[in-house]
Amino acid sequence: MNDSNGQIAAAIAQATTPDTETRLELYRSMQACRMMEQRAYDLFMQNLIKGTSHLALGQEAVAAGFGAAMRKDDYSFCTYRGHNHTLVRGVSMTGILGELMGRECGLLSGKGGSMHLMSMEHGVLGSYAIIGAHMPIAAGAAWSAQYRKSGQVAVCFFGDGTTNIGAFHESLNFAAIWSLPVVYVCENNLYMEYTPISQVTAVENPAADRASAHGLEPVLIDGNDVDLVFATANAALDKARSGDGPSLIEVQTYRHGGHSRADPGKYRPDEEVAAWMKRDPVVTYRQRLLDAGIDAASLDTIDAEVAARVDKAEETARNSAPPSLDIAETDLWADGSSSWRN
Amino acid sequence: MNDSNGQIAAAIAQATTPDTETRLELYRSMQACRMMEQRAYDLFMQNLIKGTSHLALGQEAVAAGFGAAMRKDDYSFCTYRGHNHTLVRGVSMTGILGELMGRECGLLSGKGGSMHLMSMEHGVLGSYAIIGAHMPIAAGAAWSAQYRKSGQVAVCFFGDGTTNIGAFHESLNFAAIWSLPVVYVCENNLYMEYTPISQVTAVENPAADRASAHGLEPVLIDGNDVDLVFATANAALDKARSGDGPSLIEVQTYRHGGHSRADPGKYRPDEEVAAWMKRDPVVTYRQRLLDAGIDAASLDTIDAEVAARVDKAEETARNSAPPSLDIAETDLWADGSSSWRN
Amino acid sequence: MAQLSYREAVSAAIAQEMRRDDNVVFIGEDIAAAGGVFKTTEGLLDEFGPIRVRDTPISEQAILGATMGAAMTGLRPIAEIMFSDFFAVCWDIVVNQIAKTRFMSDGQCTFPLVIRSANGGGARFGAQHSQSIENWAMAVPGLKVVAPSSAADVKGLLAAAIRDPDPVLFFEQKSLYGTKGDVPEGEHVVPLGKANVLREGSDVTIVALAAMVPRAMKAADTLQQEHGISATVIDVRSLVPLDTTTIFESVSKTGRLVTVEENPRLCGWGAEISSLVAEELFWDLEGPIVRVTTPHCPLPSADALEDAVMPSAERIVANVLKLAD
Amino acid sequence: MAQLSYREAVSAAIAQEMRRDDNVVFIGEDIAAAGGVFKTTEGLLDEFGPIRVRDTPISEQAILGATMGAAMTGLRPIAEIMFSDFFAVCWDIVVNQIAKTRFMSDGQCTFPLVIRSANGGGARFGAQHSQSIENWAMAVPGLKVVAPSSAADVKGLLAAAIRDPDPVLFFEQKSLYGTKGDVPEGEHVVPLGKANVLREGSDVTIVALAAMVPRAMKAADTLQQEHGISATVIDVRSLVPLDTTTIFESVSKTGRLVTVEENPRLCGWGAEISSLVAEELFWDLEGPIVRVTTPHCPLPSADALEDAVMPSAERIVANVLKLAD
Ligand SMILES: Cc1ncc(C[n+]2csc(CCOP(=O)(O)OP(=O)(O)O)c2C)c(N)n1
Ligand SMILES: Cc1ncc(C[n+]2csc(CCOP(=O)(O)OP(=O)(O)O)c2C)c(N)n1
Ligand SMILES: [Mg+2]
Ligand SMILES: [Mg+2]
Repeated sequence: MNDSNGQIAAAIAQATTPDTETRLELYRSMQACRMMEQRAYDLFMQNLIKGTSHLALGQEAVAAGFGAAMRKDDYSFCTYRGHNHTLVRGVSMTGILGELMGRECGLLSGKGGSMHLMSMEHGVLGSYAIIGAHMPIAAGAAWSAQYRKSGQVAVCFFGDGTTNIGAFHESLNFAAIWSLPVVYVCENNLYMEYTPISQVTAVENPAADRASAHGLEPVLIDGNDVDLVFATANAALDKARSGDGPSLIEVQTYRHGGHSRADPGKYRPDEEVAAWMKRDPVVTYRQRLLDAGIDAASLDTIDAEVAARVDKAEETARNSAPPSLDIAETDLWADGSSSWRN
Repeated sequence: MNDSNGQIAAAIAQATTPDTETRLELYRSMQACRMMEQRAYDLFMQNLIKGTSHLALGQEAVAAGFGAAMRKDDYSFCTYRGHNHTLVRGVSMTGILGELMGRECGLLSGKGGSMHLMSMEHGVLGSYAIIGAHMPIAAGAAWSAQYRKSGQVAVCFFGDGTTNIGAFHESLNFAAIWSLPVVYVCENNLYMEYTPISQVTAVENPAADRASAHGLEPVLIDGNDVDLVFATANAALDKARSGDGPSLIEVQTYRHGGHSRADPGKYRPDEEVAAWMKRDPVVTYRQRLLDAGIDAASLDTIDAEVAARVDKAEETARNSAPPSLDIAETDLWADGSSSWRN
Repeated sequence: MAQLSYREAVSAAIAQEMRRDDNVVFIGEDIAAAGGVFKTTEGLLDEFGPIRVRDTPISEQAILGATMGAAMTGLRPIAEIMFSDFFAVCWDIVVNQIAKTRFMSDGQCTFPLVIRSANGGGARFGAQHSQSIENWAMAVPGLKVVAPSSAADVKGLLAAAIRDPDPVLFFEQKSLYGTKGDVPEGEHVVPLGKANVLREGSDVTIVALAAMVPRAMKAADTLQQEHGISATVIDVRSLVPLDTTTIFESVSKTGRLVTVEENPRLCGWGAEISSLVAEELFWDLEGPIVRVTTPHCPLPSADALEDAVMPSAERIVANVLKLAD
Repeated sequence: MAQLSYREAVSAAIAQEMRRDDNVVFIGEDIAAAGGVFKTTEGLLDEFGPIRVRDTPISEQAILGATMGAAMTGLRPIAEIMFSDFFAVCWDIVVNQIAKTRFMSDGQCTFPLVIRSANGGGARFGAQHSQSIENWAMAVPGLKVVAPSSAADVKGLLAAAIRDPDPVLFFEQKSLYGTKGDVPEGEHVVPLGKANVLREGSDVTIVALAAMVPRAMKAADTLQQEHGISATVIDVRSLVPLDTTTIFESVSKTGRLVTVEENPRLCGWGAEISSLVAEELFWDLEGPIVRVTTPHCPLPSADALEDAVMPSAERIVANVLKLAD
């Protein structure tokens, strides 16, 4: 049942550069994430998004790489920092921005909010805002896929800080002993909220150094390199789909902004921020594509298309009404009601 | 802050055989555990102990070895299978048997029961019956000792099955990053209740193979060899006391009976039971002492003294009244009451 | 009619539903090979095999998380939490995830799952293995809450819980496992949300749940025989959905209400029913509403002490008499 | 008097008590260097240093376990659970360990600890960051439960909680953090278990807690000005210990009781107070007891929806008027 044998490392080593079409799609996907999140930021500033919200600016390569590798019917589970992971599955941008703004057109009609994006029809099985909670739920979806022999894989995204909560370990052990088709992706962005992860973690690589505790192969990659993320995702998805069980993948990345709306991120050393800004996954990938001979015009076209899409989504969401108060108490139960008495 | 450097292994390698006086005390301590637990078993059979109870017959070397190594003011935390761990700290046998029988003379006047033995004055900070829960509590006692610079160490006993619950991992990471003076002792007796631990665990050695996940040295020893347990306990206690932080020690042992009162333990292969009975810690230690030239008479005397002590304890407990009903609702609050209103 | 124990009715219900629907699967600690620590699940592994009936590690968050994930992707899982006290180690999955996700998702997904657990006192297990937590569950929007008092109801209500499209917490009272009763032969399903009027009287309505039901019945006998007081006894059966219709009908008739609950005093289901009646049926009341509960304390372990704190038939009688004064 | 915000009163209380007693220590996620995600603990690290004010990993069980272990060995720890919804991931330590151990041990140990948490809705944070769980806490024997409504009470009650020898769950309502109020200069301690009569009236008693208190006061104004109804408003302040004396005195006088609570409908503290009154003060009542609550649903995220479900001054007025019919 255990697998510390380097299956994923071997597959990555053998992976070839994606074809141009795929690379353009990866680029488009990252740009869509980038521009949508930037727009979300602007909408906060205009107080059109209330409450809180957690942007994944700077972490686009992870969502884009996995999104491109996943089968349409695979499942994804993400956190409150889950706008990108939701978008890359094909969910409407209007639905996402509308939900952030609490409008009728929102993905959940305003009942969920920024931290809880979900779209069952796209296999987006939810965004969860309690640290670690979605990890065993993802195992459950994988268990169900295994039971139904559907060939689906569940992919579960979470942060470095999540590796210190109990549910992380329970889930990995559980997935390992049942050989579940689930891929756990730890996005190590160096911080759990405002606290450097190194200050509260007994090992250097919070996920990778814990893989062996559950019989898993340690996998640690540059999460700002979308080609590498894509190759790694393919390897882990293939492994899961062929019955070889779960993977735990730590990707190293960085968020460009603060933890959430309220946070200017001032606790981060200037040099650290500067170093990571140089590794911006969108900017560096654009350069890589140019270096590979792709012409700037194609990339500019993508940028323009994405920008137009974001504008359109914002406009639609802005023009959408607040949700009808009739839905405030519906859909607690399968019958659509919330009635607890006769 | 991390320590995978073999400090404990090195200390064990250098340990010398305990002197004869210590060895006789280790023997006496194991016999006391053995005979008390056997008596507890008899008392169940006579229905003088109600509810449930979990005996540690066969695991005596662990409690005895640690008990002998601990300082009087050190703290111990154990589980529902904690009669031995309580006894070795100097707690009265009458108090223990009385508590199992629900009598006035019980350690907790019958309010706690078999699963909750505790004696603050002996540093026995409790027996906990929710798997894993006492592990962070032990970290807290260690944190307090560190804060107060008292030089005390907390020792926390638990089973193999406990390594799969979240609190296990949270506690180890927490203890490691704060360098807390706490020693975690996993008594691997091969079963979590009726289920073989190997069937539900992704690694072979449920505790030792997880040590590195929290920057700790993997330590795996024969838990039926009381000299070895004693040496290991000394090493880990010294390490904690000198500020070098926590340890996680996996000791391999076996329970002679079932999980609890209700369980005849029939799921265990006959050969397995037979092999482990040959490694009975009390019987083998007796032989080792004889081989080392200690005369049988001294050991027989100890046996007789312990037997008399158990008889006395049983008699006193039998003659003790049931607790006064006046205490049924007392001592919820520090003022002795349980009043929630004025 | 077959005579089954409350314990046997558990596996009878699960087997009935597993035969009927391949999507019903069952996981928990020691539920498969060992047949459950209370022997409630014996025979299931043999009949349904290790893919459908599966032992887990001691990882309650993983057990219930997996149950949730399976339920939202097409299965109908049943999970066992061995003792209800252990819900505290996986409470997040229950209250923040399972209970809220359908609502938050605007109805995109359903959670047809059941979590069974041994609840309550009387077995001398001490404070961490004896608590009644049906009121914890009732307080959480999004959970259905069932607690049977007889073997027939165990079978029928558990079957209904498994078929129900919503999450059901199913509390088996551990001191009732050995009790026996008639259970209808063949398929047996009792709808959730219907209280059971066990005895009709005219002077007072006694509302009880699980282990308190036989005690309330005994109290009603004593009241009738020794005091000439005629009591209705209602077994609430399910706290959510709550059959206020049946309870209100009876209280309107008798004008007096006594609730008998095992959970600790504060914020129990008795308080909920009492305050519902105090709000909606106030003018029908002929006297104070009395709650009989375990005091607001953990349960002590020694038999004498445990018996002293849990509501007894005698205490119920005394409270009704106080009311009749 | 100093003007402090509800937020500032938190650090003021902790600082006051840390200066007074070296055994007071404080741990939680992002409470030290960052000064708390709600900026409630700014300045504490600077004044008391990293040994006494300490950031932790995301390990709520470890945080509260450590708090318990420290309390039973001589310290007076304060822990923060960032949002009260997160109690669900460490509920076992609270309810099975901290709450039960003194009782089980026959009084051998005490647990002088405080767990602070941001509770309640109104901040558009969605269902997993908005719940009110004061009723969960009240239902557990062995926990004291406090929820202040003003800056002065934050300071005084938190100070008292820290000095208290028993475990106190201290719920700060997150939508009140920005509100300001007068706080006495110098040492300020408000004893636990004393309700605060904020306004005396003769027609009805309105009992409220935390964020519901200002709404109840507003409702009382409207009732007086627009309907000539004179209401007493009582801020319960602490659910355990509960000041039944003050509440009962008022209800005896007015004959009418309305409770206003933020927690979901079923088994809330309102039900507890209602049923206490229905049992002990029945003959003084002149009409039904009315509970105003959030419906039995999770909280939706969108502002319009969240406002629609939480009790408002208007809803309180409407309920009192219903009662006066
Ligand atoms: C159980 C729990 N504890 C604390 C929090 C508050 N919280 C929200 S995000 C966060 C930091 C998470 O860090 P990480 O896992 O690294 O994810 P990131 O935010 O960096 O993506 C914390 C502590 C929570 N949501 N749930
Ligand atoms: C949270 C929790 N889950 C389940 C149980 C039930 N239970 C009691 S003992 C036990 C097995 C524990 O196995 P192990 O840790 O190996 O200790 P051992 O009994 O072998 O000493 C289980 C599952 C419990 N007490 N607490
Ligand atoms: Mg992070
Ligand atoms: Mg074991």
